[in-house]
Amino acid sequence: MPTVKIDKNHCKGCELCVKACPMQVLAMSKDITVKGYLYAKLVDPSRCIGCRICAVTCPDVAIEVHTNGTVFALFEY
Amino acid sequence: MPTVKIDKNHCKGCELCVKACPMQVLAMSKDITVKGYLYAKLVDPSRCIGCRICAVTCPDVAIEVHTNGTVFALFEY
Amino acid sequence: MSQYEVTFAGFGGQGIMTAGQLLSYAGIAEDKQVVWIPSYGPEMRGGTAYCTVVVSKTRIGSPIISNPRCICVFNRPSFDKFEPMVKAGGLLIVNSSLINSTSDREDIRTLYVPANEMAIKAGNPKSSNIVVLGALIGASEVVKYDSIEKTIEKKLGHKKEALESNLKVLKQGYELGRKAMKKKAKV
Amino acid sequence: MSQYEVTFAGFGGQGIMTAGQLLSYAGIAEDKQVVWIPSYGPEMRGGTAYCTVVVSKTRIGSPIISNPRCICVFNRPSFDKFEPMVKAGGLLIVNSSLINSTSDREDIRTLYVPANEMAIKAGNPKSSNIVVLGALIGASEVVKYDSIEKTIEKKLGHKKEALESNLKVLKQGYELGRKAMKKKAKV
Amino acid sequence: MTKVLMKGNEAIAEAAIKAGCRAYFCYPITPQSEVAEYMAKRMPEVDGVFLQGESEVGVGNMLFGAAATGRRVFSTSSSPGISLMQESISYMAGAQLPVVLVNIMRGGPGLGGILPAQSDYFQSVKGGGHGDYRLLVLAPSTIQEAVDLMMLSFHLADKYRNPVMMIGDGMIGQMMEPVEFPDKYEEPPLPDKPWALTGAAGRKAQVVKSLFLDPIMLEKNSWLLHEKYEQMKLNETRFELYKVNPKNEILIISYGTMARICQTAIDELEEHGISVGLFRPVSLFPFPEQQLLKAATQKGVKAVLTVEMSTAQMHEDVQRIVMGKTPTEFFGRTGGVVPSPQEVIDQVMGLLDKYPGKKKAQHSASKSKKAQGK
Amino acid sequence: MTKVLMKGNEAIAEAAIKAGCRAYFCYPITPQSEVAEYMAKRMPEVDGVFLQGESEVGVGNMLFGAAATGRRVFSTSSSPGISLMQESISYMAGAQLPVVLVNIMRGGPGLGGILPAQSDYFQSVKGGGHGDYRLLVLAPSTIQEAVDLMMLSFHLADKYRNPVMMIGDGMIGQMMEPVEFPDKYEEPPLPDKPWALTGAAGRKAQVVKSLFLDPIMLEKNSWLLHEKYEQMKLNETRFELYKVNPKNEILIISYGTMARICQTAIDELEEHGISVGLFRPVSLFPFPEQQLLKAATQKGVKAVLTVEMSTAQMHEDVQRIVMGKTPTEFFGRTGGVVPSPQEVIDQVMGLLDKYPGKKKAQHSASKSKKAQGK
Amino acid sequence: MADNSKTIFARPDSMTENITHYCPGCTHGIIHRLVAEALDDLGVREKTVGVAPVGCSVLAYNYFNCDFLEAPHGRAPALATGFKRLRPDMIVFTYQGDGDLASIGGNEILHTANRGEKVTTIFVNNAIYGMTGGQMAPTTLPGQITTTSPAGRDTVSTGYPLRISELLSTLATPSYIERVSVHTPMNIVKAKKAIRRAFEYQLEGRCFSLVEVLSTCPTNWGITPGESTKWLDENMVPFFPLGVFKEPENMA
Amino acid sequence: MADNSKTIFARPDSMTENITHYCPGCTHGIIHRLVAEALDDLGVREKTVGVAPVGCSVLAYNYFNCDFLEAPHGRAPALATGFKRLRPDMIVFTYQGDGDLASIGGNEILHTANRGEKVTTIFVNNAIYGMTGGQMAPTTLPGQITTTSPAGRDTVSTGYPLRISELLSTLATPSYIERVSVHTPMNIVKAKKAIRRAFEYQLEGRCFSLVEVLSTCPTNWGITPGESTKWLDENMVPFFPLGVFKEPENMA
Ligand SMILES: Cc1ncc(C[n+]2csc(CCOP(=O)(O)OP(=O)(O)O)c2C)c(N)n1
Ligand SMILES: Cc1ncc(C[n+]2csc(CCOP(=O)(O)OP(=O)(O)O)c2C)c(N)n1
Ligand code: SF4
Ligand code: SF4
Ligand code: SF4
Ligand code: SF4
Ligand code: SF4
Ligand code: SF4
Ligand SMILES: [Mg+2]
Ligand SMILES: [Mg+2]
Repeated sequence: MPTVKIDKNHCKGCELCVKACPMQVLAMSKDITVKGYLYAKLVDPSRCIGCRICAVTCPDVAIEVHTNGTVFALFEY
Repeated sequence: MPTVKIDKNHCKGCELCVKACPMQVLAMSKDITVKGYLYAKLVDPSRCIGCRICAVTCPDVAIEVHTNGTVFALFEY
Repeated sequence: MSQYEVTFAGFGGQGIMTAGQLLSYAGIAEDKQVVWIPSYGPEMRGGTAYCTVVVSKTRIGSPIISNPRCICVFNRPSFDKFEPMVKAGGLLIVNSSLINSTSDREDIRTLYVPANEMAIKAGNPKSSNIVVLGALIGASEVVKYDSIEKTIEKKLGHKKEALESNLKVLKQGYELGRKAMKKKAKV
Repeated sequence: MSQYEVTFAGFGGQGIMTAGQLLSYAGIAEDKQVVWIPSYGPEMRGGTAYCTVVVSKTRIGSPIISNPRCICVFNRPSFDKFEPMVKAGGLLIVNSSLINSTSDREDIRTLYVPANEMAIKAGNPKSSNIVVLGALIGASEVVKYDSIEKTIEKKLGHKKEALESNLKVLKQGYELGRKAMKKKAKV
Repeated sequence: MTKVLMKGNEAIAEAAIKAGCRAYFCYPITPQSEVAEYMAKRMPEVDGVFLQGESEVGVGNMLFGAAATGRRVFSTSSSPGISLMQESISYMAGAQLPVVLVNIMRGGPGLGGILPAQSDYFQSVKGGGHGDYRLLVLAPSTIQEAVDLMMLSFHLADKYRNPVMMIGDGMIGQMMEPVEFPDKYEEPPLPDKPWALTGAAGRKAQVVKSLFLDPIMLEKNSWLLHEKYEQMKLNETRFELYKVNPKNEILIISYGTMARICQTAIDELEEHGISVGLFRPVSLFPFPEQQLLKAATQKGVKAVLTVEMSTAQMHEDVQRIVMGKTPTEFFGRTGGVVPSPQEVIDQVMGLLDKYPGKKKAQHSASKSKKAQGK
Repeated sequence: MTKVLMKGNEAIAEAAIKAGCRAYFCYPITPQSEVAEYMAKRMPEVDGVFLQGESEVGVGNMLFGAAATGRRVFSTSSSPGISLMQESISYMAGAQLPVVLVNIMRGGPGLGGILPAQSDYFQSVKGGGHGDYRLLVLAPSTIQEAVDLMMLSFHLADKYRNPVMMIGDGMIGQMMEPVEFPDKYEEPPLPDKPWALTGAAGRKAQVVKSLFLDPIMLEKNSWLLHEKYEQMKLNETRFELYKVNPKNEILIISYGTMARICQTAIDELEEHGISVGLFRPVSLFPFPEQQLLKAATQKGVKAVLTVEMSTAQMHEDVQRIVMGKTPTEFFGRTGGVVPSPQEVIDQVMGLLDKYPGKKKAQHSASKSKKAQGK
Repeated sequence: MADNSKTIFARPDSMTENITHYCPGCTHGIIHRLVAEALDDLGVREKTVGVAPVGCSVLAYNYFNCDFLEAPHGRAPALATGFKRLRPDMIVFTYQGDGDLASIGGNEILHTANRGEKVTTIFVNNAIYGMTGGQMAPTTLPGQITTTSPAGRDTVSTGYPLRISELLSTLATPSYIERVSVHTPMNIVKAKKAIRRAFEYQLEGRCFSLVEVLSTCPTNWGITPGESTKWLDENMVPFFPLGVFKEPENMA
Repeated sequence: MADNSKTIFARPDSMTENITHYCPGCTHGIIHRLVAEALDDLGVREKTVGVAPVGCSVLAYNYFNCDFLEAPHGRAPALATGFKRLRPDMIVFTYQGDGDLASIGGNEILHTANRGEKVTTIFVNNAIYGMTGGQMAPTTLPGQITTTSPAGRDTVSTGYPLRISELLSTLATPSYIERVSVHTPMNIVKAKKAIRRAFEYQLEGRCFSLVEVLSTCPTNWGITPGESTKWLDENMVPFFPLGVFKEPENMA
């Protein structure tokens, strides 16, 4: 199952990943980071297809994508 | 009859007018100006058709063209 | 009190600069000398922004104040950075809505103001800076209440509702400040 | 003669700079101190070009010489410009092929050399500068005849015919110079 | 005339407009970009020209062209930008054009930082460009003075047909103080500008240039400039004395906002019975030489202390002027670090130790560890 | 080592190559274009880089990039071109890069003329760019010295990781003198260049920069530079004395070819029984301060005369250093006018009139009308 | 995570772990990553030198794991030229904003491209001066409000936006020039390819290469990161069309 | 001459009587005359300011009968911008060589054109640095020998000649751009028309205008004036084709 790991430390809460995820896996937190940002988090991890769109979109390289099985590679990267 | 007047003072002896004149009216002098240049002079004034090609070509505006009759205007200027 | 210095510090967007400027205008209205100086440079990108206001009856020398008499901190990083810098005998005003730390210093006075809560209650969540400003004036009398009230009317008067709530929280802050000072004075 | 200064002046193309450089090399060959300095700047566009050579047994101070001991003029404008600048007691060499003026100065020696004619006669019309150089050395002994001959062999030796004619006119110029000096000496 | 609270950069911009300037060229740079932003709004309101150029090289030369019209023209920048203008500044000085420039200095060299510094003294006062020329250099210490000197700059530029540069550290640009503007800027009469290029109608064609191929003419131009600089020395030295009096033990020399910090230090020292005077040059070129010498050689003065936000630049002028008649000492911070009054106090205390001569039992103003340790 | 007759510009170019420089960037400008033309031919022969840039702004920055490789890099220009390099020079000084520059000075300000001048002293010695930095500045008076100092420049640049500038008036570029080159340029050992950018292989990535957003770091960098300049003052002052001795009535201070002209004047004065010494600084920064002070305060010296081809620039340093202990006087021509020995003689005679003190019956060296008229 | 888990997206080696100083949602960060990925892919990190501009990316050297030079404003191409001429064996790239490259540095980029220096330029066009607080850039769109065009850019008095890719494509000297964008995932993928290709051309010693990347500046545009990508798409892309403008094969 | 004689060619009023410092046969002189004739024709001499460059035409002000500014090398367009912005009622032109305009002054001309300044530029392209003694210019032809390209311009290390008219024609801002030559009488006639038209556009306040004029430098090319016109025709014209590149009507 593909998994996405978001580094709260790097996240600046821009919401681009949330908007980009085709599977609505992500949403913004209610609480803030030390820097004062809301951060992206997984709300429905099971829906993740490992497409990497969120990671590709993140300006702060806060997202890693892992898998141990099939992924839906929507594009070559 | 068209006439050409060459200002020896301005002439630097580049020979461009001599080469340009379609009627071989001009040639270079044998003696030099105070600045040390051979200069252009009329050798066959009667052949001049007042076409102004020499004057147009002269980089030193050393040539004036006058006429009191018809001229062969090879171009509008 | 021939010269008084106040530093306002917090996140961008908390009205830090405005608070300082309002205080400056009030000072001018009282015919005092005034300098307002912002932080700029690397701090700006670092999250905390601050400005300092000097109000004085006489010509102001240094516009840069290492240890102001009063510091108003609006968020946690500012508390950490500025708490040690208050001049001995001076005043630290803490926005207790966002800062749950307290100062250990015994050589200064401290005043905890739940500025965001008070602002929200007054129906103008953006006015936490005015709450603190009121408290500052109540506790320090750096300018007269009247002067700051008039300044706010003049500078923020274009939006009627906002003005009303601003004046309201100003008053509340002021009372808080005055009360606290009286209490301390008793000690 | 611990220091001798020569200015060569004329039109561009008359070999002015080369004459100066050849003299400089000859000076170096004699283990003397040498400076060669050209004119540059507005003069260059004005028609006359000149260079000055200082040859000295001791360290050379000023490279700029207001009144050189010897001036060789190759054309009319140079004559006009430089004739007054020869140092009192000095020497003026005039290329009489192109200059039909003579100097009125009584405090200097003058030498008229039909350099172009001699050069043409020797079959190398471009060698008028060498004629004058020869004359200069004949009349002044600023360097030894030997030194200049060797220099010319070395520097202009790549073209055999040219070299021969150059050496020929050098000699002719030299003799002319020497003779003239002897004559003067008799006076 | 009413008092308004204004940011230095904006006050400078408004003052230029008040002085009749209707042409401003700029390239953005911190910490002076607010001048440009203010002008972008204001110039169209007064039918003036606002133009952001492609670079400071471009801007310096736009200024050059604009000044040739004879109108009042203006630009502002900060340290690296001013370096890029050096060629054009030298040209404008050579061509005798009145232009006004402001340098809101930041820490250097190179990209450095953007915090306040005074390390462009040499560049502005000695001439960062090539050739024999000088700028008339003014250094305000308050926003009101920045306004006043700004207006004066336009006057002096016209009076001497010479570029005038006002320099201030970042604080001058960034801080707000109440300022008053005159309703109408009054200035003494100025000569006409027959040199301005207005078209060769009814007169001969003329040229604005710094080229003199004939060295005699070029030298003439240089001595003519020199003569103007001598005139400036006679007429345009400006300075301020603060608590300079016969009791002074130390004389501080400092300019711009740094001088205000020294002032605070002096006040505190006074409370502790130590008399220190402040000599604040307002014109850096021409430098108030005689006046400084006089203050520095007052009888009781044990040492002269230059305080600058640099590693010692004006100090060289102080040394030249004081000629060793009183010991000259230096204290500076640089790179955007602004010394505190306490640091200045410590320096003064150190000097009183170094140059005793007088009892100083009552001296106890120093609070720093360093000074206490002594 | 054999003597060759060479034009200054070409000798400078060859000396750079001898010193191991294999990268030269330029933009043509009179009177130094021959350096570029020589390099265009020579660099390919030694597998070096020759590149004509689009402008001096470009060239200054190409040099910056090239220096970051750790190799020896070089550029030459003349006054206006040097003005355009001020920003990059300030950056390179801030980033501590060893680069070598030559300024073959011409008359300014502005376009000025192309004849010899020394009016870029301030620019080179005080720093035409922004911020606290200095160039190490050398000034040769002969072509041989130009060659020697040229090679030394590369050494010193590496030794101090600082830009070095050699300045000469147009004569240094244009005249020919016999010169000797060493077969192999020998120099004392130099430290490694771990700061050079060679790729982050087997080490951490590193950066060459002049940016320090934290003012504390920027200040640290500035004091570090300052410390280097103090080291230079200790180790790198260079000067020459000519006929400096206890009999001197006047001491002339002059540098570059101007000093040679003074030398001729001094020789002539000596013939007339007037003893004048010449102090010729070879390093203009660091300036040989103590040595000058010593020479200037010799007992018999009535006045010190600075002679420059400018309207007085080095003279300010002379005044600063001599501190009024001996009267300081100035004589200069500028804009491309080169003073003659006679003019210098006249000046000296004038000073002997102005500062009598000693009999001068035997003095009769002056031939100029002005002096005779007195 | 299970043992047989595979990382299919992670921070490239050529990037450091440092948190950038860029504003939330600023696409400078994406472009940094794409460059770093290209260096990783080609295995050239250890022989690469980047040249940082003056602009928001002035601190780029903090985020890349390769050697860096910090250039004066606009002059990165000149530094790159100087460096590369001495070290043709190394890979040199500049990373520049639109103020830096298209305004003050116009002459340096023009001549660097025209000389055909074997360096790569990443040109980040966000139609504004980010670092100095939102002044007009040569690439600012007609009508766009900035602090120095408070009434919107007026083409009558300041002309039209400068199209650098189009401009440089007219040069006779061979080069590779492409304009891409990073405002959608698909564009990011294309941008990555372009950037890699640019480095490949350099690695082969073939030509100068430049990739213009349309980028957002939410802070100075005054809108959210999400709105910014939309604004870019609707306003910038029409004026700055995406695509390959020049290949070294086709000489102009 | 008879009383009824008519002058059909004479020195234009806008030129002085001064003998130029140009070398024999240098076509700078022709171009000067064409500009002067245009000023005469349009009757604008008295409200015109020329901006001289640094280059052989640095002394242009000695030869024109109108006001002049002498600019730093390459910066004439910036001076022209500054002047014209304050005096839109006047006519402003720059006269620049190829070193001046295309090398050091590349950014000034690019941005002046792109802002659409209402000024006229006469760009004299002689493929070399005349004044400084024949160094390579950005417009020097491949293989052409100059003092700084002693082996001939090598396109591998210095790229191809810069074609300014082509380059500036790609700008979106309206302008008039034409390339002409003065190496034959017929070309001179065409050049005259182009120059007049350029001034007309300015007079109408319509756009920036630039006329690139191919010109000779017999001195630094090392051939006679006659050979020079031939060399220009055979070498320059093929690389720098003549014609109108842009009219204000056609926006790029
Ligand atoms: C010579 C000089 N001029 C001006 C500046 C100020 N400055 C810093 S960054 C910048 C512009 C940045 O804009 P851009 O290049 O578009 O980069 P962005 O911040 O948008 O990424 C300017 C003008 C400077 N540092 N140096
Ligand atoms: C800043 C600066 N750099 C260099 C020069 C030297 N310089 C004078 S003219 C010139 C080039 C002239 O060439 P071009 O512009 O083609 O004009 P041309 O003489 O060929 O007509 C140069 C490099 C200068 N005066 N100023
Ligand atoms: S990998 Fe794809 S599906 Fe999974 S969270 Fe990211 S964008 Fe959504
Ligand atoms: S894109 Fe990155 S920085 Fe933005 S919210 Fe998502 S994880 Fe955070
Ligand atoms: S006018 Fe024509 S025909 Fe007469 S001389 Fe001139 S070119 Fe020859
Ligand atoms: S074209 Fe003019 S300068 Fe040339 S030879 Fe003829 S008259 Fe003389
Ligand atoms: S100011 Fe703009 S370009 Fe700069 S970091 Fe913020 S969003 Fe990015
Ligand atoms: S050098 Fe060339 S361009 Fe200059 S005047 Fe002579 S021929 Fe004309
Ligand atoms: Mg940008
Ligand atoms: Mg040319």
